[in-house]
Amino acid sequence: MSRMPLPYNPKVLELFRNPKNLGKMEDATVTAVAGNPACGDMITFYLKINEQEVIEKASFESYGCAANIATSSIVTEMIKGVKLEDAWKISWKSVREAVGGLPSIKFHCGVLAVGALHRAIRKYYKNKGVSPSWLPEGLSFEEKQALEEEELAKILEKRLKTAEGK
Amino acid sequence: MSRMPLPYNPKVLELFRNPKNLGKMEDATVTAVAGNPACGDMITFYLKINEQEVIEKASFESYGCAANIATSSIVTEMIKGVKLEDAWKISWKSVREAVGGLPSIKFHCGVLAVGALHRAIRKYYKNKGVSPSWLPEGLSFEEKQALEEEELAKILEKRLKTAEGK
Amino acid sequence: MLDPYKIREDFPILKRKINNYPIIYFDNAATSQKPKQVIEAIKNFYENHNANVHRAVHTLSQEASELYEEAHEEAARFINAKGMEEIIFVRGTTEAINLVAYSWGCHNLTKDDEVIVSLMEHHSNIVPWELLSRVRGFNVVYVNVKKNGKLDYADFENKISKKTKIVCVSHVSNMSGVINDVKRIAKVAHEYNALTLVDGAQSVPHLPVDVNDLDIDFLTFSGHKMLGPTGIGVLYGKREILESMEPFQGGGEMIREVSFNATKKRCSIAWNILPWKFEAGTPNVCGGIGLMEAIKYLKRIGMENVKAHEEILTKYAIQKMAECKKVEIYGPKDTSVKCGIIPFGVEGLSSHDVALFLDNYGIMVRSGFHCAQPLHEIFGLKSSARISFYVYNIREEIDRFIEVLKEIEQI
Amino acid sequence: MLDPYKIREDFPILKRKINNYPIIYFDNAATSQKPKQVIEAIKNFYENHNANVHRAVHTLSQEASELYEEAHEEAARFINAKGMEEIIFVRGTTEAINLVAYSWGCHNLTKDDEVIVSLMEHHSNIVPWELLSRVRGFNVVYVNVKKNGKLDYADFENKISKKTKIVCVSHVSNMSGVINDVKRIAKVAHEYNALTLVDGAQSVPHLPVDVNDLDIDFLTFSGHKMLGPTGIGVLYGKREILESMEPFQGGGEMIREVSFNATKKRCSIAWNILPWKFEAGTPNVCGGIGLMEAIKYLKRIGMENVKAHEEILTKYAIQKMAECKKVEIYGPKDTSVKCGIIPFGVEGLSSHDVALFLDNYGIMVRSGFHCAQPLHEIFGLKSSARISFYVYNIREEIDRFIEVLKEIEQI
Ligand SMILES: Cc1ncc(COP(=O)(O)O)c(C=O)c1O
Ligand SMILES: Cc1ncc(COP(=O)(O)O)c(C=O)c1O
Ligand code: FES
Ligand code: FES
Repeated sequence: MSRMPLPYNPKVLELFRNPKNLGKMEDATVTAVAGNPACGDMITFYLKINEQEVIEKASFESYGCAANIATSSIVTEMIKGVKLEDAWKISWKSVREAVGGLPSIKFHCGVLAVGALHRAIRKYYKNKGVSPSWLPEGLSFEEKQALEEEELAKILEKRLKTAEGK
Repeated sequence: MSRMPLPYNPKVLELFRNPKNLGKMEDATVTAVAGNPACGDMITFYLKINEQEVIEKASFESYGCAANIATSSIVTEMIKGVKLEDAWKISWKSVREAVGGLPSIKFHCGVLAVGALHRAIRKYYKNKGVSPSWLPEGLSFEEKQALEEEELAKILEKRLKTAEGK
Repeated sequence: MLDPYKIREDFPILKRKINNYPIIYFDNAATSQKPKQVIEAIKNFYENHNANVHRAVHTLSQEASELYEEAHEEAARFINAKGMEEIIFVRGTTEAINLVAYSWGCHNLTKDDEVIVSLMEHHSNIVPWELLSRVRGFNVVYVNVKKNGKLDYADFENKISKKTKIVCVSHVSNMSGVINDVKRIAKVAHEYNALTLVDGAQSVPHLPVDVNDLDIDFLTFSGHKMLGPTGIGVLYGKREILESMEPFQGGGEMIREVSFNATKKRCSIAWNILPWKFEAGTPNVCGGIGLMEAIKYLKRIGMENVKAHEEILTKYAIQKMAECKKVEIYGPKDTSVKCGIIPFGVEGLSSHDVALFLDNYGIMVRSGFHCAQPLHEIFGLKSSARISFYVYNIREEIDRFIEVLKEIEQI
Repeated sequence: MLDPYKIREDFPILKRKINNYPIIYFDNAATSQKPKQVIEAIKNFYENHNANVHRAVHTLSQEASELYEEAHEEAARFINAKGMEEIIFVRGTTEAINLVAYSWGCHNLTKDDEVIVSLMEHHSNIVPWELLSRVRGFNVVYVNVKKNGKLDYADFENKISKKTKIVCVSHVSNMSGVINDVKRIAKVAHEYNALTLVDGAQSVPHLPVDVNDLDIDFLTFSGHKMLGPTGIGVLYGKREILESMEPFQGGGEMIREVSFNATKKRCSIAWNILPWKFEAGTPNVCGGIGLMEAIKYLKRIGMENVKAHEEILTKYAIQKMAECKKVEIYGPKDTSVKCGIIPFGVEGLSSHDVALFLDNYGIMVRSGFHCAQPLHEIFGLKSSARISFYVYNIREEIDRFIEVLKEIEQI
């Protein structure tokens, strides 16, 4: 069989085969689930954050595709030892570059990884009841693309109520 | 301008230009209106029928097309002095032949003329309260195609009621 | 200016003969002919990119999805909408209006509300409201049309009230060609917090239409009347309104998720984003792509030029028809208030016979009431014949039409 | 037997290369490719006969109307319906089911009624009933599917009751390919005076279907899945039922008359005859004509031959896929109970990645949940990859697919 360049570059494939920080974290400070409306995939991000708002550890669980695993893996690496404020600045485009590019149909998988990160950071501050000045009130692009499980359920419930109320 | 055969044959055109028995009949025994669902046209047939159930006179009013006027004209001619039973047997196909043929898009105009005739005959017996053995209970093809004004209104009203009742 | 002689070369059907006469197609208000560019786009799609849309992973589906989305974007730009999410592809104007009636009307109209409809509407802007009113109990209030064919604006301003929830009016009448001042209507409607639905079936193909400038809430039009394929049309809606609306049809692709809840024993559903929420099931993908090509064709000509060309033809035809003694033109004759649609009658002849005789000489015109029965009643007509122009019609065709009309007067 | 090699010559898209590999199209359950005969029929219509239908007087409209009616007749014969009046052209299966839900369901279903739906339905046979149930208050009762992918007939017979008003079930599952015994289902349903709606989207293109023999009340299918154009599909309904139903959309051509009553101040409306009562507005004329050509093409092959050909391919593929160690086929593997649809997974890989890798070698397969989320839940799957065959697929394509699959297993 003639060898074709694969849709994923070697770096993505390598990260997919040997992902870093894959698995549940028992002592996480914050956990966030993010769902992908485009493909129906779901990932969970775990962050351990210290008093200085620095991410000490990060891990993820994914039932997603190679692109998702690779980008999640690289995101967890990128944010280790980083302040939340700086972690927030990571965009899905920078992640895409960090893995050496993705096929366009797989962009949303990288968005999901960053969405999960953003969601986790926001949740951390919500739990703490503070909101730092650098954290935008409106949802970031990545957050918008990555729905929380409950959020999906909420939209749904509201819909049903309106329908039933009629 | 180059001369083309017209869509109507000369006989139809002649009957259209000089129709027989066009106009209201004051002393009609029976009057029937027939509407054409295909084009929205409407004609009225007037019959004067004697004790022997013979049509003494027939006339029609039409706001229809040339085909309709021509066929109506020829029908009123065909049934003059004819017993109702025999007049009933006239079909739209025989009328179409009598006028020397019609363009296919104009078939319904001939059907309307015969429908009006059938409707008038049926009404005559209904008014009298008798129903001769040769008169079929079910509507003839031509009657079905030719709706009475009130019939249309009735269908309509029924529809509205069902809709309103819901 | 556009060059209709050059444009004609793009339309294969114009080479056809009917009864040995070259075809003269004057039934454009019913449907338009298609340029070879549109036919080629359809062929090319089926020969090279055909797949189901909504971005399955494989190449063909990616290509088809991109083309289909691009078609939405193209339609959005054409009427100056904000973007794809304001453009819902439907079968045509009729489905677009029904969609609004079902999805918006069913949930927003109740007993004491009123829906204003003009009496010059096509049946597709009357029947959905009448049907719905019988279920929901609101009133359909009809705005008069003057004997001269123009909308009675005083009557409109009289009838609109706080009860009015939506005003449904055509931009251009398909019977008389009269252009309505929908910008003015929308302004008044908004003062009463009512929405405005504009039936653009006869305007979008023939005039520049800018939803932003007109500030209307819904606009509907049909691809087949603007050089595009059959089976495709557009419902434009302001984003916020579309977002607040219930879906119309249920099925694949209009939902984000269906899952079965075993305890509740029912399926739960979450809608997809705009415009897909309103495009249930496999859409008319190729229709959308054909429509995009048609829009590109019209844009190359320029809608101002389309309008100007039709105005010239209409002026010329009206002037020439005035020379025919037995011919009567219905409605206004002033081309500053109307589009290229001319309804007429020939004394002593049924409109269907006028059409039949013209057809005999290869001239295609419509007869009947053109799905605008109420307007015919206002004009006191049982039916009418109608000619209507488009980009490929030329003066010589009108000359020939007049020649045959004069012949017909002799019958 | 059919000759797929000869048939392939009719399909221009099969000559295309993807990434320099010849295309292998295994996404037929999503949509089928189109033979040149269908593409040519579309082209020919637009180049020679294009006009609006419903028999305007002129020649083009006469021709277009005749073709469009003939298309209804052809579809009627194909499924052994009684005639054109039982065939309503819609956009596709989704619109067909929504039509029944709106026109029949809205007026015949109330609080204590039940609608039976199977859990192997495509979303388009779930969502319309769920949506309607929220407005009308009836219950949607779901019939289980066994772990082996077959419908649980005992559960069905358990759940049906006098409360059941309609049973909605697919003839063939679009995820697993399982064929349901709809004749048996209809028989049971009729014993309870319930109607039967069969979603034939995956059966009509692949098997002989005879509505008279099956004695079902509604059948729905999509043209684009059976070699026809996008934007056209069929709702078959028994005449008496269609006649008793309220119209769906309102507009031109579905009515016989609209007139304005000045005293009552409202418009009165009378419906048109079948099937036009349900085809409001300008229909997808060219779509209908393309569908007719597709049906003719399938009839020339013979539906028995189509079925036999797919059975051979399916058997072969299942046998070969069993040789792939990391590949798992979901649902039944016995080709006597299923059609040419094979859902599968590759260990350790997301279904979307399986599709992506296959696409890289020119092989088009679907991934995801194929608009059948509840069935995936039953199988305990998040998603699956799916191959599905049609008349132009050949054994060599399966060989190549297996070769690539084995490669993918190594990733
Ligand atoms: C079983 C089944 N039902 C319904 C549908 C929906 O058909 P369409 O998208 O053509 O409306 C499909 C196709 O996706 C299907 O496979
Ligand atoms: C003004 C107007 N509205 C609505 C329609 C209906 O459009 P369609 O038949 O494409 O749905 C037409 C066309 O006949 C029209 O002219
Ligand atoms: S395909 Fe779902 S995350 Fe990549
Ligand atoms: S066209 Fe109406 S009766 Fe002839």
